[in-house]
Amino acid sequence: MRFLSDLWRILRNDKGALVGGVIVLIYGLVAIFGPVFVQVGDEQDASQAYQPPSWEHPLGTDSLGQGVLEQIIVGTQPIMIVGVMSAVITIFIGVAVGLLTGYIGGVVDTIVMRITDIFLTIPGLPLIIVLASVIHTTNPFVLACILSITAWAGLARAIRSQAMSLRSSDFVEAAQLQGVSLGNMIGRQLLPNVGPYVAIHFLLAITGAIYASVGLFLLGIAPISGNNWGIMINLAMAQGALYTTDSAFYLFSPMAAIVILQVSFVFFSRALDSVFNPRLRVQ
Amino acid sequence: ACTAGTAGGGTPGAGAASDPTAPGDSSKFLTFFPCCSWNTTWSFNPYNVNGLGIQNDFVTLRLAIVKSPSLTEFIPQLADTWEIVDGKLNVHLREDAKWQDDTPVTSKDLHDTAILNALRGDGFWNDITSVDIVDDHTVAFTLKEGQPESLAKLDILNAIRPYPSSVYGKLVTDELKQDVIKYYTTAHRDPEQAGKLPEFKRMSAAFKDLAAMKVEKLIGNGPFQLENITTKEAKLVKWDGFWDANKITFAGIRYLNGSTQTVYPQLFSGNVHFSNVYMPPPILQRWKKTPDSNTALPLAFGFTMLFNSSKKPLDSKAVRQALAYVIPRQQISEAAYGTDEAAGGTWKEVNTGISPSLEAIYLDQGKLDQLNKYPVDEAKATQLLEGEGFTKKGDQWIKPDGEPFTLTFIANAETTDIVTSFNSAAKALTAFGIKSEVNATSGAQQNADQHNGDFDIGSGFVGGNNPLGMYNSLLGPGYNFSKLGNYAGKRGIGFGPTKNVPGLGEVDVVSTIDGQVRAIEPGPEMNAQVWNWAQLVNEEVPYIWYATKVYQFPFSTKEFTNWPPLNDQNTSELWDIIAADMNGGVSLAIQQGFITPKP
Amino acid sequence: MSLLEIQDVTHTYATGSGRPVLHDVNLSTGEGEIVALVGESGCGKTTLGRLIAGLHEPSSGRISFDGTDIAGLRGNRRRQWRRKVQMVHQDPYGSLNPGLTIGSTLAPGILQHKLATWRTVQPEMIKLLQQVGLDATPAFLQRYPHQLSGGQRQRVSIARAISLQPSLIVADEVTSMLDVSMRVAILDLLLSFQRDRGIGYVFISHDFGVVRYFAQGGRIAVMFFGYIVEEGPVEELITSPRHPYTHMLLQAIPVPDPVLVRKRDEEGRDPERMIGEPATSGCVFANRCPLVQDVCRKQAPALTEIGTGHRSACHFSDEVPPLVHLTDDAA
Amino acid sequence: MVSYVVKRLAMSLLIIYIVISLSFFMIRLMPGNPMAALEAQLRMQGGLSEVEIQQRISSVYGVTPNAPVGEQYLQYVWGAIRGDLGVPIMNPGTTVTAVIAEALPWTIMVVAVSLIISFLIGIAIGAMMAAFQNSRFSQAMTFIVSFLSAVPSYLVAIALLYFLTSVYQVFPSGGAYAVDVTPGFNGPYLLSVLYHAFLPIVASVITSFGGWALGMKGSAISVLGSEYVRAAEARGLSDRRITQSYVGRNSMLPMVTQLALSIGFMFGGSVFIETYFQYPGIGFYMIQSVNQRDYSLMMGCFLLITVSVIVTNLLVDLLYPLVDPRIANPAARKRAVDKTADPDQEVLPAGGTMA
Amino acid sequence: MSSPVTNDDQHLLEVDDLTVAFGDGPGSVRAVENVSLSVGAGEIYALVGESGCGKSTLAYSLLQIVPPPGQITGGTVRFRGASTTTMSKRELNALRGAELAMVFQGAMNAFNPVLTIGTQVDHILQAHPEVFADPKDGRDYFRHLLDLVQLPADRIWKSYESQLSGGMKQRVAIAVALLLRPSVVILDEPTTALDVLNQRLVIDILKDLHRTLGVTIIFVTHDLAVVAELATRVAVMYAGRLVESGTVEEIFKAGRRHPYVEALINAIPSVLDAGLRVRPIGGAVPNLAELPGGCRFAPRCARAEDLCHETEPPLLGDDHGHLVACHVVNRRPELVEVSKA
Ligand SMILES: Nc1ncnc2c1ncn2[C@@H]1O[C@H](COP(=O)(O)OP(=O)(O)OP(=O)(O)O)[C@@H](O)[C@H]1O
Ligand SMILES: Nc1ncnc2c1ncn2[C@@H]1O[C@H](COP(=O)(O)OP(=O)(O)OP(=O)(O)O)[C@@H](O)[C@H]1O
Ligand SMILES: [Mg+2]
Ligand SMILES: [Mg+2]
Ligand code: NI
Repeated sequence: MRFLSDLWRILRNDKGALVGGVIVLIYGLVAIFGPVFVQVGDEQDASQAYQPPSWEHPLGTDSLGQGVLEQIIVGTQPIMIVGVMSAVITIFIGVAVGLLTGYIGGVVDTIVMRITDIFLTIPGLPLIIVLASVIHTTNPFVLACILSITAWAGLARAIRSQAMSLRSSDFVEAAQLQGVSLGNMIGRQLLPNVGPYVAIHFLLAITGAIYASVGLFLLGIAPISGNNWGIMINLAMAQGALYTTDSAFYLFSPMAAIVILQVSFVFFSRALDSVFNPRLRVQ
Repeated sequence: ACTAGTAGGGTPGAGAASDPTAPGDSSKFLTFFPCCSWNTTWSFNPYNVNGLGIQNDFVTLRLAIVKSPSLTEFIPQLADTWEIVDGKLNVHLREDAKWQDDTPVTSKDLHDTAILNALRGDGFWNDITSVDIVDDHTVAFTLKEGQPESLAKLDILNAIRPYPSSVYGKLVTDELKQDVIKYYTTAHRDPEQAGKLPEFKRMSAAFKDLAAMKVEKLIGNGPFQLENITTKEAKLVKWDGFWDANKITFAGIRYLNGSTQTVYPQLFSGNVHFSNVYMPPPILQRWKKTPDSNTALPLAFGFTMLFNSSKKPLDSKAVRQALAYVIPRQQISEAAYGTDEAAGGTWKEVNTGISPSLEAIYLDQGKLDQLNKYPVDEAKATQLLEGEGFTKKGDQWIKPDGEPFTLTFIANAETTDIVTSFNSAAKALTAFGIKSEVNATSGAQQNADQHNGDFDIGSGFVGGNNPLGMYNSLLGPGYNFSKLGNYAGKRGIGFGPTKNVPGLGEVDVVSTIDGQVRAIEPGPEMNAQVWNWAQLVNEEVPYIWYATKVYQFPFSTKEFTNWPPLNDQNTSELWDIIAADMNGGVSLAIQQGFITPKP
Repeated sequence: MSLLEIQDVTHTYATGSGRPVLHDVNLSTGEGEIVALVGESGCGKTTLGRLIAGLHEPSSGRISFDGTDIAGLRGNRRRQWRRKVQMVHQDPYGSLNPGLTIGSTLAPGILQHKLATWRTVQPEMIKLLQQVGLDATPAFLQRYPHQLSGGQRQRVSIARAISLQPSLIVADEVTSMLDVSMRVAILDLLLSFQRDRGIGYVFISHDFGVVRYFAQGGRIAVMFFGYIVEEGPVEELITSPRHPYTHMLLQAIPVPDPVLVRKRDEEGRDPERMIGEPATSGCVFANRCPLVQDVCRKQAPALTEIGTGHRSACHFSDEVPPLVHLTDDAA
Repeated sequence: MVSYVVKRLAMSLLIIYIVISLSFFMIRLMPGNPMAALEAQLRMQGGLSEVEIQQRISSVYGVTPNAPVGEQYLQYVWGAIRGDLGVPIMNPGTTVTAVIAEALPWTIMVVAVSLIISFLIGIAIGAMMAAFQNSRFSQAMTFIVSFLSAVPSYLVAIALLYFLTSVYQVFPSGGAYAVDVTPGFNGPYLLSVLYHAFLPIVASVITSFGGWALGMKGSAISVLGSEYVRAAEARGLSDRRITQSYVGRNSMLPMVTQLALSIGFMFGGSVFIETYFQYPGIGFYMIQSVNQRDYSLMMGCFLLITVSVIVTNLLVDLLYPLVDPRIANPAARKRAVDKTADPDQEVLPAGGTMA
Repeated sequence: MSSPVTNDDQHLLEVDDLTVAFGDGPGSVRAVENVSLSVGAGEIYALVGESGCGKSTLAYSLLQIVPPPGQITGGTVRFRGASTTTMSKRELNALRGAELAMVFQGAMNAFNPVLTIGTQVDHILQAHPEVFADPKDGRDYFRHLLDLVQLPADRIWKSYESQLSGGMKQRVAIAVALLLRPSVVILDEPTTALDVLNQRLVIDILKDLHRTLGVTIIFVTHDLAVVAELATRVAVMYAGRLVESGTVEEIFKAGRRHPYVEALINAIPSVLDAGLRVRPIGGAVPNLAELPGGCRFAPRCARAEDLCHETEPPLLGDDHGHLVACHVVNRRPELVEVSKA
């Protein structure tokens, strides 16, 4: 496929993006297979607490004497699930609303766009905090829904304006003249043309969702239950890790995990951007 | 008889309190970081629902401070003498006490405060029927019929913190006083009827006005005056009008506020001289290595895990006992507190449901030995569960209804030690085949969940000096099938309407323990009742005492010296008071000339 | 009977300035006939073309196809009509979806109208490509538009239009974006469909040379700011225009012959009249008309028959001067 | 223009109204209502009987839980319109409005200062990256800037706390000013305010200037490649003139548009920053009230954040024609903004979808 | 002017063996290859060719503003004898606008959208104080130019680019180019995007300006009809190379003519007749990256011989300076009468 070969060509030239892509891939694999290979054991030994890195525990141990690395690996999945799920919801709603309103136009468009405006204006993070504090949930799907509460609106607007310009583009008109079905129109004519934007936005939506969800765990607004990076940082902070060097690994490892993932996503999305964006491709 | 407390604790000789030969730098400020942060001060009105952290014993004194763990001995503060005559507690205020606007503290201040406290519903009104001015410095509290005297003293002397009548007194009228008296005399007989009285409505209206009063300036009567306050810190400066001002050898207190962790670096650097925050093991390690560091370890309190015994399958005694055999209490305690000497030493076995220090006072060793110790014993647990129809499929226990047996702990995310312990307990349960996890939320959320019965295993804090009070806090109306309020009828911990309590027979647990705590003074009766409840808790396992926490008081001798002296247990009478009553104890120590700048 | 009948069509864009873009336009074309629309930029040619193709509904007036008003068509009959009128756009780069292969561009319409089945659609498409003179291989169907030259793309667009076997094609400046060298080939291709299949065209252009080449034997309608000001047979209209606007347009055309250029320039022109806003009352062309008289300001001339099949909307259609360089230099 | 302003105002009012309604329903109708939380808190304080607890709650708040919801709703909305958002559940001695009035200036100060600083730094760096395109500097800077903009602000806050308040105790770990100064217009106070605001500002600047830099770079590169710049060169204009009036100005315009959008994002991010630095702004109180389930204060803070964002957006919208004279009609600008929403134009900060 | 200036009217602007390449290495494209031209003062010089054959690139290189990654890799451009290829930035700036002015292809984007036309004119006046000592004179002159291009001066002065129609912008751009009384104006496709009437207006205006101001005009187009209308001399390009140049009469009437030019003329349907002689040119312009060997037009040329496919034909001229690069034509000069059938 053209896309893949272009992507590969770009990645070969843009080392940052390549590294980013590889890291994202690794995280993905860790999220999927990590829990199969690594478990945070139920056996515990308080005398092993807050150990510095060692062969047995490459990133040291936490308050229960359990390996930080293991927890980071196991904590990848819940974070990625919420991030991806939220991004899927965001993208789905954003694209559906954007394409339909942009293509159909008229009263539907006016009404839906007013609603979108409202979501666009209300600052996202505070709303998420308010909702998360009221809807206490450990269910990743519900959490993902909360995280996408306003994120879709910006996408919907952008997609809508693209759909609107596509609607008046010659090739869409030509397809209309061919009498193609609405499904073909949206699925084949419009969607592929907003595809690049959607793909990039998908990655950024994941980073956005991870940013917000980790934030919720850090602030203690999302229930601390199970194991993920936000919870790890929260616990480490609460145990005073900010103020001793003894448990610095316990605190900074999950932070590093987040930063590396976020940065990789951004670098990788830059490559996608160049694949899709002829102007940048020239450079 | 006037039971004026004797000043000071420990061995005053060791201190240099009254030794004027080595004065320190009197311009120094003591930096004090108490563990629990206060909320922003929007008004200095103490009648806001939220207790104001800053209305404390440095600025505004109480009548007297109770010693610890005694329930009957007091150290005078604003009141210098008190006695009970003809069913009346006559409290005499110090003649040399002054408000910080230089007006004297009089009986009117105390009287008005008592009336206003009635609007707020302060506990001492359960003990009295009236309050009257006797003379300029004496106020008489008329005790209700049959009221145990020592409990009344505790409620009145240790709890009332008089506020200046010049500020709040304008709300006190004769009618209001009559309403209060009428309401409480009715309430003593029949609380529900009292709630319907027109007097009650008027009191409510008055309280609303009182709570809404905006007070811009804090006028106290203690050794320190509030000079400035931000979200981070309150600056208290020494007030020269205080009667014992000459014993105070430094310029003031920086009373810090903030999340507990922010104290650590300041402790290590010696910027904070004193605190009572929880120090997790790594912090403790570092503290011990810090120069001039000291840790006092007075008195213990405890943490318990509470079972929702109205929810299947935890409603079964056998299941609760099985859990007690599985949860490695020592291990989970050490996970949170470590085994370090500076953390209070090793783990303590508790099977009675009250703290070891109270066990020592109210129960004898013979009795303690009779109780089941619930050692970790998976075989026992298996046997108990199988007896209840549980089966084990693979690694997982299956309930009689065919569902897997899983449990969720809830905890306040800010109390990391509890979260850590619960995590540890959950792992042990999971390893045993009961898949468990911890759900940590805000404290308020956790509370609401526990009261609504939306939990499997919750957490409870047990402290104080009254053993019956300890039982009451977990088995009494606070958590149980309450008949009143928003939680009326909701499930909580504890037991259903009645239960067979050893020595008491089939009784309503909630009202029985609640009544006892108000009616039984220290003495043989108290000892007997404690034993009854201890047996109940031991057998029924409504909660598990899993950690005996000793207070850690890190203090630095880098800039201040002459801390209250410690015995070889690293404790002393004054430290015990500090443990039970942080601000009161520290204030006392300073007033007595302890804690002085280094020369 | 005429195939397409436009009656009193007025159109205003909802998003536009509010001024009608078309005023009481009347036009008709018969089966296999070519009607060319010419006029300056913004006069409404494309708009009229889009109305004919059914991409917009006229604000008022009636467009009927094969005798029935297209606004009233529903269901199957609408689908039938949809198939019959197609359009080829100006921009060969914009009219093909860059994300779709040639095959997926062509197939949906054919399948939608059941002109082929899943099985037969590929041979059908290859046949189409052959007809428009493209490399008719299955591999070509897999190509993307960006892999084709402008001329090839325009051929694909034409293939798409004829794939539904239409009887009328609206061709909107189909050659203006193409290189000079390719234009004639495209025009010839379109003409071949007229010859072989009787497809009629509404041919939009502002290049009289192209119009004269393409619409031989057909008619020209000259538009000015939403009005049809003159309409007539191609040769007659070009050689002896009967509306001053048509005259002005023809005179403005650059001629690729330096000798003729000099000759025509002697006629002289008034640059100020070549541009400018239309009049709001009376004859729309009054502001720019060299023949303007008082009556023109007061009364709008109707589009009246002035010869067989020749109509002009001018009070002084007889006074329009002859075009020196177009008429008498044939020798 | 006038009708646009009216429309815009109406829309803003509508959103405010919706947020007010949202507040009401959250406060009143959510499971485990705030009174229950308060009750629990009072019970934990001990010493109060159940009757007394009820008594206190009903007397302090005048809560009449039995009044019809519709009536309560109207009361709340009417109150909110007059600026009366009730009293904080945990602090009835004051009003939500008073708390907010105290907190808002701090937030606005930090948000405004960090926005301006990060905008200026970002624009400068972005312009340099565009000017020295393909140079080492530009490559290195692109990396640094993409990196920083991808790092969540709260992690930066944690790192700053770790290094600058704990390991090296250079800055205070919280508060808006020290207790030793008297608030007012005096030197020590102002210095103390700056000193305390430093870390919060640095934390948000570090994470947000990168977005500006990247946006500016993209914008400047596209302007540099535009015809009119080459036309200006062809007319012999000096480099300085071209840089200032042609490249600089035109590439700044989309950035200015973004500025409005980013205000909401900055307000959101301030929640984290204020919480970690215990900075007494709206975000700090919001999280505090969330943790205490003080719904009335929480929703008050939320309402205020929303209103601030709406008002700033409105102002930016109305003032925009001054910056971009092409568009006297802001509606036209809206269309322009919609158009520029294509991926290569957009500034994408980390968590950009939250904006 | 600091550079040595000759007043040789015959050689106002000389292009010598110019090559412009985009990119370097194997993927590079030579958009202009070994092109030599000479423009005399007062001429109207047309550059003709199909899309992509390098006309704009050549025009840009006259002002040394080839957009990156393009760069002049060989040859020189001399203005009044001074080589612009070796000039400093400062000297170039003095030259640009004041002596050599350019109107870009698609004048739509030639103005800064956020500045008024007036401001931009002021910028130009400030950049060249030597032309109008008093900027007011400059403004007045601009007004006069606007009059000449049939535009209302007051309105235009205050307008933004977005408030002008395409035809207006094209004319404003021409006026701006003439502002500093340059000796040469280069116009890239000044009529392409315009409709008949606007095109006519621009043509007439250019003729007018040429006559009244005596300015030398170089314009780029692919429309031979416009060439016939305007030009005095013509250069025809094909795929980066010059294939023919001469006076407009020579091009349209001459006997010795490049087959490409001939095909081009024959491919245009003209309003002059019903199109009987019109013949399309087969094939397409080659991609510059994959040029055929030999003559670049050979694959499409009806008269191509074996030689044409092997070696590139040299550009040969007769004594009038009529140059043609074709093996066939140069060998057997035969008269081909081009006129209406
Ligand atoms: N979608 C639209 N919305 C609003 N106004 C429009 C729209 N399309 C065209 N117009 C306006 O309608 C008028 C006629 O436009 P149209 O495209 O039909 O002209 P045209 O004759 O095809 O011009 P050209 O030769 O430039 O293609 C113009 O003034 C144009 O601005
Ligand atoms: N920025 C660029 N990068 C690479 N190649 C370019 C660039 N610009 C132009 N070219 C190449 O240079 C060749 C000549 O381009 P130029 O714009 O000069 O042609 P032109 O004759 O002006 O065409 P048109 O009539 O379309 O304007 C083109 O074939 C193109 O491939
Ligand atoms: Mg058109
Ligand atoms: Mg060009
Ligand atoms: Ni976005």
